Amino acid sequence: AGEGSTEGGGISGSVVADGSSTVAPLTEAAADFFRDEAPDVNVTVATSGTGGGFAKFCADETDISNASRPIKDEEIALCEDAGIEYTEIVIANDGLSVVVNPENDFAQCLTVEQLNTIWGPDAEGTVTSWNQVDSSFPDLPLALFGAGTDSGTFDYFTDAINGEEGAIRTDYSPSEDDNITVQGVSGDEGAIGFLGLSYVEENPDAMKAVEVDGGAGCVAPSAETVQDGTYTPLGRPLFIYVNNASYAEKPQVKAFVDFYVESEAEVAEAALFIGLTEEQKATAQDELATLG
Amino acid sequence: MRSLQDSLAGAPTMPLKTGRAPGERRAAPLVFLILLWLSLAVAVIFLITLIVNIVLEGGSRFGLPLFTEYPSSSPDRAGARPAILGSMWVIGTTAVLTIPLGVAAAVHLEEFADRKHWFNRVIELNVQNLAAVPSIVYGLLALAFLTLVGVRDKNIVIGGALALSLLILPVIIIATREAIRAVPAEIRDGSLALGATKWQTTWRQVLPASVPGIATGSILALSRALGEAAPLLLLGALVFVSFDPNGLLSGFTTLPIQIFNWTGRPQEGFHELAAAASLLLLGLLLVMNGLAIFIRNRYQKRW
Amino acid sequence: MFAGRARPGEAVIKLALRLAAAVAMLTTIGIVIALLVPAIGFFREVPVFDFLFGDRWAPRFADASFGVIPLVTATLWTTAIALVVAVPLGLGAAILLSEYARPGLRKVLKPILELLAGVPTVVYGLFALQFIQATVFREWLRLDTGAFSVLAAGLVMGIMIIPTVASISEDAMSAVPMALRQGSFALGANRMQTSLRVVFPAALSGIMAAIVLGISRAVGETMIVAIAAGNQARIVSGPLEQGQTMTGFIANAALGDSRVGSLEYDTLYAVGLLLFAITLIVNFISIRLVRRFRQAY
Amino acid sequence: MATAHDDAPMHLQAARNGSVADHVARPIMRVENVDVYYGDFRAVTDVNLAFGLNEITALIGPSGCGKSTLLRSLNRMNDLIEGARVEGEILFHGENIYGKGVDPIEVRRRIGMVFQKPNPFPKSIYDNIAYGPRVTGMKVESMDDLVEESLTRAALWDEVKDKLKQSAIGLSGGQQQRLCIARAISVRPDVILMDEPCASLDPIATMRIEDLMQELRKQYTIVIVTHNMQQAARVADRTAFFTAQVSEGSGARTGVLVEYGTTTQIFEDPTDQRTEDYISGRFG
Amino acid sequence: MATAHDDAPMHLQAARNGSVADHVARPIMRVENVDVYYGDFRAVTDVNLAFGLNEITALIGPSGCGKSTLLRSLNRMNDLIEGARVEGEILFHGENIYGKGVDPIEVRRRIGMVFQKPNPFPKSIYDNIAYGPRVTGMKVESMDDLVEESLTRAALWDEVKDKLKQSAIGLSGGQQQRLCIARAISVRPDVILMDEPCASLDPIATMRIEDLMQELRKQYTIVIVTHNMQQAARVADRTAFFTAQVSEGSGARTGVLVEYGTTTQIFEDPTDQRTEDYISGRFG
Ligand SMILES: Nc1ncnc2c1ncn2[C@@H]1O[C@H](COP(=O)(O)OP(=O)(O)OP(=O)(O)O)[C@@H](O)[C@H]1O
Ligand SMILES: Nc1ncnc2c1ncn2[C@@H]1O[C@H](COP(=O)(O)OP(=O)(O)OP(=O)(O)O)[C@@H](O)[C@H]1O
Ligand SMILES: [Mg+2]
Ligand SMILES: [Mg+2]
Ligand SMILES: O=P([O-])([O-])[O-]
Repeated sequence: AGEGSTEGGGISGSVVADGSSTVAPLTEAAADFFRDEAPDVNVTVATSGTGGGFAKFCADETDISNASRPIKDEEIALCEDAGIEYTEIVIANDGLSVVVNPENDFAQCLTVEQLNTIWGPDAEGTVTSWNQVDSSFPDLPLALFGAGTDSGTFDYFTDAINGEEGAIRTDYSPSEDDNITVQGVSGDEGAIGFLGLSYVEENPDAMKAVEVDGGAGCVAPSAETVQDGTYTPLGRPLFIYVNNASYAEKPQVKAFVDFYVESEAEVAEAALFIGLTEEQKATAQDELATLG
Repeated sequence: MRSLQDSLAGAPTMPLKTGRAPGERRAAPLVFLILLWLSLAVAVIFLITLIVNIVLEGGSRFGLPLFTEYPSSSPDRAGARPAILGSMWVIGTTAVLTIPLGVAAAVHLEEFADRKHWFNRVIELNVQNLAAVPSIVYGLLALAFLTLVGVRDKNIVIGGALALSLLILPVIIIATREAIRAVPAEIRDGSLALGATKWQTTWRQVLPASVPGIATGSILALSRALGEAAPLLLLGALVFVSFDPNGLLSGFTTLPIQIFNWTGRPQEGFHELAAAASLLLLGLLLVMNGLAIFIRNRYQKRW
Repeated sequence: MFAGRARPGEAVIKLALRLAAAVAMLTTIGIVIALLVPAIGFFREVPVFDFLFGDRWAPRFADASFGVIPLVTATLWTTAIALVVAVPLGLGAAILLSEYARPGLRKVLKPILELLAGVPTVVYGLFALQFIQATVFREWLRLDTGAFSVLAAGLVMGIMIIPTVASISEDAMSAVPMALRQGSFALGANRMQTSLRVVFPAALSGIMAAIVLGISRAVGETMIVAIAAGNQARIVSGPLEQGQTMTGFIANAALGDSRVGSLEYDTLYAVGLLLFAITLIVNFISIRLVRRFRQAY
Repeated sequence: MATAHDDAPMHLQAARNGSVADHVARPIMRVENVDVYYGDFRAVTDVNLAFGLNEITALIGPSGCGKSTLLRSLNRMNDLIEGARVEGEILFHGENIYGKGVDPIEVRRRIGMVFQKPNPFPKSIYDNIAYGPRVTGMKVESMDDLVEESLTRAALWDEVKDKLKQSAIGLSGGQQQRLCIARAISVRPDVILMDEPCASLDPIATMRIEDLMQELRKQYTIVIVTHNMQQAARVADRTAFFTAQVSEGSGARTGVLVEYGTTTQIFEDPTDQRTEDYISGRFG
Repeated sequence: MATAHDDAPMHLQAARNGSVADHVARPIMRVENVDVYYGDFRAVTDVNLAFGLNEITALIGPSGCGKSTLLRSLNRMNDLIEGARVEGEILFHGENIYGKGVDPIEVRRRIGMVFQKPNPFPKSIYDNIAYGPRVTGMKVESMDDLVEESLTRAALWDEVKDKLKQSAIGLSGGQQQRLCIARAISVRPDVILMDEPCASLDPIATMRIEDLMQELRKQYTIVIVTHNMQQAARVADRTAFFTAQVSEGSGARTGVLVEYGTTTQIFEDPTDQRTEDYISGRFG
């Protein structure tokens, strides 16, 4: 066993990954690059959402589970019941961005309280206009878009903004497909939505990210602010969970995961994410070494 | 009544050159005809707009890499190779599963079934009903079935083919029945009167004569299956596949799903790729429809 | 003298054919069971009444509720809009093809029309979202509408089902005996009068069947509405609003993943069952109509 | 009349020169040198005929000799068949119905038609009759009266007067055919063309239609195609016998008018051998 | 023969009791008290007939009187029509073809059929002829010889011998019909049933088929349905005249055998008024 990319040559077999649609582009990029190393390994990356991914992962249906939030207690229990042992690896960083329509020139920076006003379960049916968020804002109807309920993004956002996972007003447009959120936000002047930073960077004309005030002033999402931890509370790590048994017994899984961690920087760049800090990368490699 | 005299005078009481002012009665039919052409024109203009739109967006991406490259996180090096192969695998499997089954069912209903028997009446009603069942319901059915038989990864070629086969089976049965029905009774009578059995008549006379109709119907049904996304979505076919599918149990994705996937990406380059793949899919459908029309016109006998 | 020869092969073949036909029945039974079992699980948790008549659809939120009315209203809107497009245009095309076009022209026009039904629905969906809604409605017409609308989805769906309506109506009209047209022409009627007053009424039940089949197509169409109608399950009160249809919900839910046996999974099937029931009813009406038109002359 | 160097039989010569046609006392329609084509195929050639006012003229001949084709060209019903084309002139009251500016719709109104198979519209009896006047925009004082008059003339009124609102499809075959005749009458044509109007009827219904024709001829000119020679003998004033001639070169079969004369002459004293063969049942 | 309390005409009585049928010298088939039903509808009732070996029997009568229905029941082609049912007995060489254990496939091989419209298979001329022997599993020494023999008997060999591999669809109507006769012969039947075999042919082709029938009758027994009385008069040894009887109660029309006898007797000296009316062209 080694981590050398050259050893991939003779390996074959399949690697099955599922889970977060946010993380999927990372794993896909890794699979893409890995094909040059081990053309006979078949990597599939499905996108059931973080929660859906864990459900399959704990049913031993997948080798790797992509996650945009840490595994939950009930999911841990599920895996334990099934006798699945796993290892959590932070694979990249993301800034969960709050976006508005490009025409919107008033909401430059929103505090966590203001976001809670907009998105909290109590807002359902009552908070319908921007001026209810801040009286200086115009009387423009709110149109809300965001991640679907199966996603880690949803869990993470609701937890960070509304204080409880899954607690959110229901009269917004949830979608598992983030591009639909892009379409929605770009198509409505009063729109607000939340999604991964990559979408913001790729669609500068369609929407713009607002700065978030988590108590320490307004911070815009970017590689630096995420990596240095100032973009709170919406800066977040992204994970992959590796099935220990798969890693030990399937050489192609081991080769793939090793390759993935090794080339995280290129992978993150290709997938438009923020790479790991030195520290994070070292931790990841240590984790693998213990599995080795 | 006109008098005899008038008639004898050799001149019609009213000229045949319309006795009415021009335009008085001509306007309505003309407007009507224009409206008719307009309804067709709207549809055709729509189709053209759609195609032009796709060509404008994806035309530049329509090239060899689309066919040879694997999906990638970078739109510049991405292609639809696994999706194209996946579509071929799934549609091929669907064809192998459905055509013999559909033709056999149609032959039973058309040539052998006692139409008064409840069993056959129920089947007939069923076939008609199934043809109108939404495709997504077939996805639900396939999902439930695969779960029941304990398949873990539902996104396999045979699973997709199962969903699509059930979806187009009624279409093929109906098309085949029509083709069989178009074979004149005289041919059957001629064969039977010679002492041929019913099956001999079916196999040697009726089926050969209805091959063009069956082929036409099957191609059209398969082209429908080729464009379907919804049922496969339910089986989890929205995946990143970076290898060539290589068997019935292999994972796969298909062109429509790949298109759907790409349009969900943030990068504009993927949207262009999606348009290019749409172009490819449209081209394939055009070829299949063209083939069906060719067969229909060339081989279908006018009895 | 006429003693029969044993033909065991034929008996086997006949049995095989019969079994093949039975697959159709098995499929229906399969659908019913596949939908019913999870749906029963669903209705154990959610009363049927709350499902059918509740006006808030939020199945996967912390504060869940399962009133299907919002999905139904969106489905009704998209279907109605599709029909408003497809019925006049489809019938116009059908009359043109069956009553006016010479065989040569027909041979060209019909396949072109049929192409509309062959365009993949994903492609239609994107066209509805990116061109019809974004460019035409918002940019050109400056309509007061968001990123999605039931109008854009319904419109495109209408175009998609034109061939369905046109082709079956045309069959019905072509089946009207030539003799009736000749009778009309011989009385000095023109083509419009003959088409509208003789052929159309004579083919009416077939035309109705075509429309009804169009309805079931529209109700069951998935990708167009999933992409272009919107994803927010709310009661739709105008064509420019967005809304999630029944099929849109199923497709969207399928993008995520639900564990077998979970309420989320069962919800999928409960909506599927409702969808199936609606198309089944609509379809029975259509079959009835077709049967009547077969007996007409 | 026949020129010496022409070896065609006498009567054909005569027909060609229109002389037999001239014998028709008061011609309301004249067919002059008419050829009818379907695309390249010449179905009928060189027909010269005249139809006398208030006479019944029968067209007889074996199957495929072009009787229906010729009949349909008399009121431009052939226009509706793709590729069908008429050469020569068909004069109605002296005016060529294929002339420039002639409205075929008006031609058909003036020259009605009844078909082999009764073809009532799937509407009520009343609406079947009212249809023609309505679509042609006829100025009618009372539609009810017109319907009654037409049905009475077609000898159907008594049978249907109590069920005018019922569907015409429910009538018997013979009644349906009389309804079609009533329908043809309703737009006040001068001529009624009938293409084997009794072919699908039973003997009793046939008899009624034949009686009706005798009645109608007092006001209308009737041209009837029939396969049934006895029928021609019973009802027609004049009879034209057609047959199909096989061209030696191409083997194409073209309908020609063999002989035209009073019915008595044609049946009792045919001049042409082919007519005699046909009449005596030697073929057909 | 007629019982005193029965008021049916004499000859019908006779037929009913089978006595006329008995006059047929060497009957190969006998129809005894046959009724044919389509579901509840009785299309033909109470027919008694016999067909003589190597004779031609013509069935004539107006349209719808059940001639085709009866003919199809003679070789169980009616079995194929849903709801069709035969009551009574049809004996072939004394054996009831509707008897238990009888294989209808074998019946049809022994009693061949030629239809109104020529119906060659869309195959080559050769394959059209070879089809029957192949499907019936006939032991054939040389298929080529059998094809030649069948075509020769049907008087078609000379015309097609150079194009046996060409599609039969390309033949003319008359040739197609002779091909169908050759096809019927190929499986060596005893009886050939013909349902208006010349109805769609021209006079010359008709004549050829009639000549052919005279030829064939040396080896086969022929039953022919025809609308053309002259044809019956020309070719048939015996003629059976049918008509449709309208039942007073229900108004249903049922075919009955009116009269059966030698062709000369039927045409020259019919005993029944209805036969006479029909023969003399008073209806039909
Ligand atoms: N619509 C058509 N297109 C091409 N050819 C036609 C058409 N109608 C008739 N013909 C041909 O024209 C010829 C004359 O046909 P027509 O129907 O006038 O004969 P007919 O004397 O009325 O025969 P029948 O007694 O069988 O009605 C035939 O050879 C026929 O095949
Ligand atoms: N398949 C059938 N189903 C029901 N009724 C039928 C069927 N075939 C014929 N008939 C009816 O049976 C009666 C006799 O029909 P048949 O065809 O035997 O008459 P035909 O004497 O051969 O007439 P034609 O001279 O017109 O051929 C008719 O009333 C007809 O409507
Ligand atoms: Mg005719
Ligand atoms: Mg018959
Ligand atoms: O797809 P998610 O990363 O939002 O779970």
